[in-house]
Amino acid sequence: MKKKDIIAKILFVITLLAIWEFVSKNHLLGPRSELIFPSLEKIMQAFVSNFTKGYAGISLWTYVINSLKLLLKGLVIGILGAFILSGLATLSHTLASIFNLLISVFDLLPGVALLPVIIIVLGVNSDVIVFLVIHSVLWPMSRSILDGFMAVPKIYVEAGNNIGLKNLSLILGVYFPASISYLLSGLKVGWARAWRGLISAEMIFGIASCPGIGLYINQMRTNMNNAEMYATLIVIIIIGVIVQYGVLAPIEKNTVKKWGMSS
Amino acid sequence: MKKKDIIAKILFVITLLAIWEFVSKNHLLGPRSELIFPSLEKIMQAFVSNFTKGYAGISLWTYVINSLKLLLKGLVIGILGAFILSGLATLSHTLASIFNLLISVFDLLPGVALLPVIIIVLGVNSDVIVFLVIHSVLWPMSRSILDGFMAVPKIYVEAGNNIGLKNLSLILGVYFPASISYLLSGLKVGWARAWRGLISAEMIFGIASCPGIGLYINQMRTNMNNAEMYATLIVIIIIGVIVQYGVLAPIEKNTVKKWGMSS
Amino acid sequence: MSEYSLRIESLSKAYFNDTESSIILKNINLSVRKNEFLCILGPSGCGKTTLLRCIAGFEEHTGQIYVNDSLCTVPGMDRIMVFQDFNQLFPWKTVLQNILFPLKRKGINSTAERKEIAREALSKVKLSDYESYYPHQLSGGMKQRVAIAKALALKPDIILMDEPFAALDAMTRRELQNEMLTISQEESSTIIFVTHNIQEALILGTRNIVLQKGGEIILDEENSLTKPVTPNSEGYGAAWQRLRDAIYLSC
Amino acid sequence: MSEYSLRIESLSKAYFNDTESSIILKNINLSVRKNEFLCILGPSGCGKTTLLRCIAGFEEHTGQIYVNDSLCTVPGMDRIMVFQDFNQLFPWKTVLQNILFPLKRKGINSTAERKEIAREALSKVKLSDYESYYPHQLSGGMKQRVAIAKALALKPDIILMDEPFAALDAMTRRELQNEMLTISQEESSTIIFVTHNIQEALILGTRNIVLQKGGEIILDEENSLTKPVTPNSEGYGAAWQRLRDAIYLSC
Amino acid sequence: GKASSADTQSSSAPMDATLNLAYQYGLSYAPAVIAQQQQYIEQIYHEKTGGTLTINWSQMSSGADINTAIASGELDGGFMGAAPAITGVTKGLGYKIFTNLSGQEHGLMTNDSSITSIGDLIGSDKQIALVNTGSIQHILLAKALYDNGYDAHALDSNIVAMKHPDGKTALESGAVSCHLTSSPYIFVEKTNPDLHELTEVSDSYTAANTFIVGIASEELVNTNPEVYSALCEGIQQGMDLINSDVRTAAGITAELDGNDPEVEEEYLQKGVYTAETSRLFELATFMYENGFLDNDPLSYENLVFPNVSGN
Ligand SMILES: Nc1ncnc2c1ncn2[C@@H]1O[C@H](COP(=O)(O)OP(=O)(O)OP(=O)(O)O)[C@@H](O)[C@H]1O
Ligand SMILES: Nc1ncnc2c1ncn2[C@@H]1O[C@H](COP(=O)(O)OP(=O)(O)OP(=O)(O)O)[C@@H](O)[C@H]1O
Ligand SMILES: [Mg+2]
Ligand SMILES: [Mg+2]
Repeated sequence: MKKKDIIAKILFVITLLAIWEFVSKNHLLGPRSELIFPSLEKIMQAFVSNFTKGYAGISLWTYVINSLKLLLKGLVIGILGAFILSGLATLSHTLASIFNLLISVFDLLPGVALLPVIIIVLGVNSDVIVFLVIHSVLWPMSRSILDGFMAVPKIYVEAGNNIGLKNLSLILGVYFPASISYLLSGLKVGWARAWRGLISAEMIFGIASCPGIGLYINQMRTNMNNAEMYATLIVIIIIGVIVQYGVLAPIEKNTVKKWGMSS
Repeated sequence: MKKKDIIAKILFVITLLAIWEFVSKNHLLGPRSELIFPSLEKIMQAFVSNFTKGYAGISLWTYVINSLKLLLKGLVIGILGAFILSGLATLSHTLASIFNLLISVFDLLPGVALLPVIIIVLGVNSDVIVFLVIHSVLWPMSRSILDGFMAVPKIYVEAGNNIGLKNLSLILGVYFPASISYLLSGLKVGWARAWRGLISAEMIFGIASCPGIGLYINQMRTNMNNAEMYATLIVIIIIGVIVQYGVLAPIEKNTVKKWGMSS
Repeated sequence: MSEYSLRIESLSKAYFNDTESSIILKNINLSVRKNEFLCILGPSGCGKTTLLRCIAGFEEHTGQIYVNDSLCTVPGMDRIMVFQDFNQLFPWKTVLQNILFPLKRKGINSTAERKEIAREALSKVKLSDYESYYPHQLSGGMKQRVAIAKALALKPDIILMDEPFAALDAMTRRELQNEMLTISQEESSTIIFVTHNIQEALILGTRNIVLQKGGEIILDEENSLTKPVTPNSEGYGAAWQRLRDAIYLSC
Repeated sequence: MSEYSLRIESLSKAYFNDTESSIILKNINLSVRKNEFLCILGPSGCGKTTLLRCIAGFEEHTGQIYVNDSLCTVPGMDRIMVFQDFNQLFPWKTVLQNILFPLKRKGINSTAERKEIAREALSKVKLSDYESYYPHQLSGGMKQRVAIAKALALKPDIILMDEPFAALDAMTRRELQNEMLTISQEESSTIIFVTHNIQEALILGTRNIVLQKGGEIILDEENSLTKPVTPNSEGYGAAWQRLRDAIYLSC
Repeated sequence: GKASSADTQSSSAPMDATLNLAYQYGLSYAPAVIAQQQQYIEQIYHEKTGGTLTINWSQMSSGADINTAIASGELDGGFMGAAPAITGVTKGLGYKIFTNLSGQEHGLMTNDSSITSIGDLIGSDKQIALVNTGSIQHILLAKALYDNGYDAHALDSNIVAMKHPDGKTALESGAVSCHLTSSPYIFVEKTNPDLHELTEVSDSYTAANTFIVGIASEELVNTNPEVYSALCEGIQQGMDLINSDVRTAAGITAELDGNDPEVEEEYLQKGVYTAETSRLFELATFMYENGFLDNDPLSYENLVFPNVSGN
């Protein structure tokens, strides 16, 4: 069963790549389409050159490391913030309804429109990017947690109350584990949000002394180095897949699956 | 109880506004901070002038309408797509695992990096914006639906199987209503994603024949009309609040709340 | 067609955990005749629910299960299950809708007809006043009664009932027992009925089996008491004692 | 301190739906002495669970509930509830952890001591072999037994039990009945016990009440049968008949 | 689907054509905006051929997006900074420059009174805000460094990339020390008494030099010379209006740029709007030699269509 799935996944990826290569090799989308659909070979070469040559004499590694640091910082703060706010929301109906309003409003605001305010408050440094990552993660993550907490079956909350759980102990002892499948779902969304938030933040706001992957992509875009840009996306994908199958899936297996809370 | 919540929300909003005004009036963030923190009065004037004067002789109304059209189009396609894909995923374990991979990968890709491919396939027109909105909505929405489907208590699926529900009828008859609180949560996230996706898409890509709210914000930013920009954000917020409390909350009340599936 | 509505051949079922596997049902062979009322007794955790779930088609297993002589691997409307769990009703449907919906699935296209059938079933379980309630507004016993009404309304070939009356008071229980007796006499349904109540088994069953821990059938006997059975029926005491001894032995 | 561990004064409870309100409990007055074993009987849907939930502190209501003379409005560890629902165990904890966790909350700080208490309770409900199982791997009756073990291990002032033995086979039920009798004799716990089984009420209760549909207490009598009670005990038949009549009347 | 690019094959109205163009934000694009608003190109085309020309204008926020759209054949031309245009031509995207559009003032402003020349910045941790690494502003910084005898990349690690308005905010709030910006932000910043200019940048490349150019695909030039010449002439007409009647021109663009007409007029007068390029090839060569460009531009003729004059 599991082996079948892995084979299916590999076949699927190969099919996608084959389609790409077919479009590229046959110039299906216009005579100059190899600029936009470079062949897989070119992308692989670009992949290597990203790491050996890099941009401005700096290997892509450095960009990736810089970005991952900011990403993690934003992600952790965003997740913790979401937990704290959602936790507070369980304490009172009024807090919950204010918090709901807060999410509904702030989640709509494009980060770029907040930039002037952020720059004035935080100055010009990597905190701005961290802030924008937090802004991308905090609201959808809070939404998942809050909705997860709301959907916790009443009987678990009552069983918790019954053995004296209140406030923090109730959140940690009941709300948290009982809504774990929401939390994991939120974590997956939050993780993707963080990446996209990071890259767009680094695109509108690049610090040359701490250059990130978004700046790199922007650079490759500016220079029309599409092969290098796709190769950079592949790096993002690889990191994403590692996190998905190396971190999130095992967590899932050891919680929701093990506890019979998910099929 | 409900009245108390409304009062609390209003007080909360007034507090936020008062802080803004205080910072603005007292130049707390530097002598020129009134450019970044225009007074509420200025923002209200800008709000009015957005609709009366507008930009390029066109009232903000037109921009909003144009954007809403694209937004709805992207949102509807994104949501339907998410349902179809998640529905397919319930049919087989292999499909589900492929689809999971797909989401994990595509949700990480910044829309701007896909632009070359999108432009070559769709051309330079408003479809590109719709596509970017779909790209913002589809993956997180699919994630919510898929995880919601996975978390449907086994007994409902079995009870459904027992009365002959299969495939589509099982999805519509069981998975869909049983995971409604996930779906609503996903809808809220998707709605916010769609807005932010739309605005950033319109910022990188404005169609003169169909100018949208993102173009408007970009223009106000470029022209350093911060009061007008904030006033535009207020329009977005108002639309968001109307949808949240006029559409999503009633749905919630008539489903999860009514059915005792949420506290 | 054979005389059996259900034939189970060398059915075994094990659950696999990380490290160990536990065998729940071991080589069960059981043939149930049409219109038979089979009661299953046995200690808590011996596998009664698991057996019902295998028959209903919810569990993977080894061995074969034939319903009306055709091999059965997936769930179907010919075998309607009343689960042991209180939360088997769809929370998004009212009491009435919970019964109407399967009737529609069954192919009864006239709304009026469906409503009539559903209301009749509800009145049998004495819940006519609650048809517009949602499941979360019902008591435990009321939820079970709705599930029973649903099964009765559907008139399947085989009704699988997992301790359906456990949460009911003596009077309601008695009334529903009578209802079941009527159905088993008037309709052609085969009924497989799990209960912990020996008296109930004797009153209802035309055949009683006792499952033992480890998953084997330790006793399988026709119930020869003439209906209606009361504690004063001839042979009641002896039959009661046989079942009780088998259960005690099986733990 | 008074002699009552529980005093309920003019308790009423109604549920409000969109349009109508339904009154479930109507002006209940009830005082339960320390160490009393109070059995509550009544037809399905009459409000037994609701009454227990009010005592446990889960429901808003009018009227006052005093536990050991102090007004009680929120849940607390002095009143441990065994719910009617099978899904009351935390699915993210094993059987053993489900019992250990509340013990820790109760303030028993030694891990060894907690384990000893929990294992003893598990052996009383005959689930020693299942301590590392997760709830979803248990049968219905086994889940209920874990919940019972949890309540017993905690030794609260008041144990609220909502049809705890409904899903158990005759033998296990008998054993746990004996266990409850021992506890009520040896410990100082007050036990409030909902059951549909008249015999069980007579065997266990020191006092039995019958709740009628509409939420009033229709019968409230001391159980004067000498323990251990068997169907052959003096006065058994009369007491049985009184309870049965009250229940039949109350529907 | 694809917009039919300069499609004249249509049988019913042989002279009807479509043109897809893109431009960016700001008054550097004034001639194109005027041509758009006044429909110069359409009119000229109609006068010459009697056919109808339909132009689809898009407003994009970076030259990179315009490059992409041209490479995929979805745009026939557009207007962008000289730097991305040079990149595009040398990358072989299939277009060349068909006109110079404007030259604008650039300047490096600082809020730090201890700094008097760009040399003071080298080796410090003072931050310089500019639009993007690899942008024309970055290249101008490098060029100013180079012209003053420093390493062209000496200040690369001091750069923080952000849009002009954000850079202005950052500079005025003290979040960065310097801002290298262009019109009209440079005009506004110059009026701020707390700021002063480091003149090396504006000295090394002035408003007279090529800043924004118009580009057109080779396909357009080859297959549709009438449309191409209407495009050239229409843009020329836009520039002519600014140069001959700046008040009317300002009246057209003021609102689009969010300025009062008087202010707009003043700003327009500070720009140089001419079809002739200036120091374009020098800029390209500098870019190539200092690692801003992968491919050698080779010659001026390689960058522009034959009808373009200048250097
Ligand atoms: N997922 C599982 N993994 C491991 N063991 C399981 C699993 N599900 C059920 N079991 C075991 O199967 C056995 C039989 O369970 P089943 O529910 O069939 O019992 P039952 O006879 O219906 O008991 P009861 O009368 O208490 O309802 C139990 O011992 C239980 O622990
Ligand atoms: N949320 C609710 N809204 C409306 N009515 C409700 C709600 N919850 C419970 N009820 C009603 O309260 C009544 C009593 O329910 P309760 O669960 O207390 O009954 P019970 O005596 O425990 O019955 P059983 O023996 O079947 O468990 C029922 O008629 C039920 O319909
Ligand atoms: Mg069972
Ligand atoms: Mg009850």
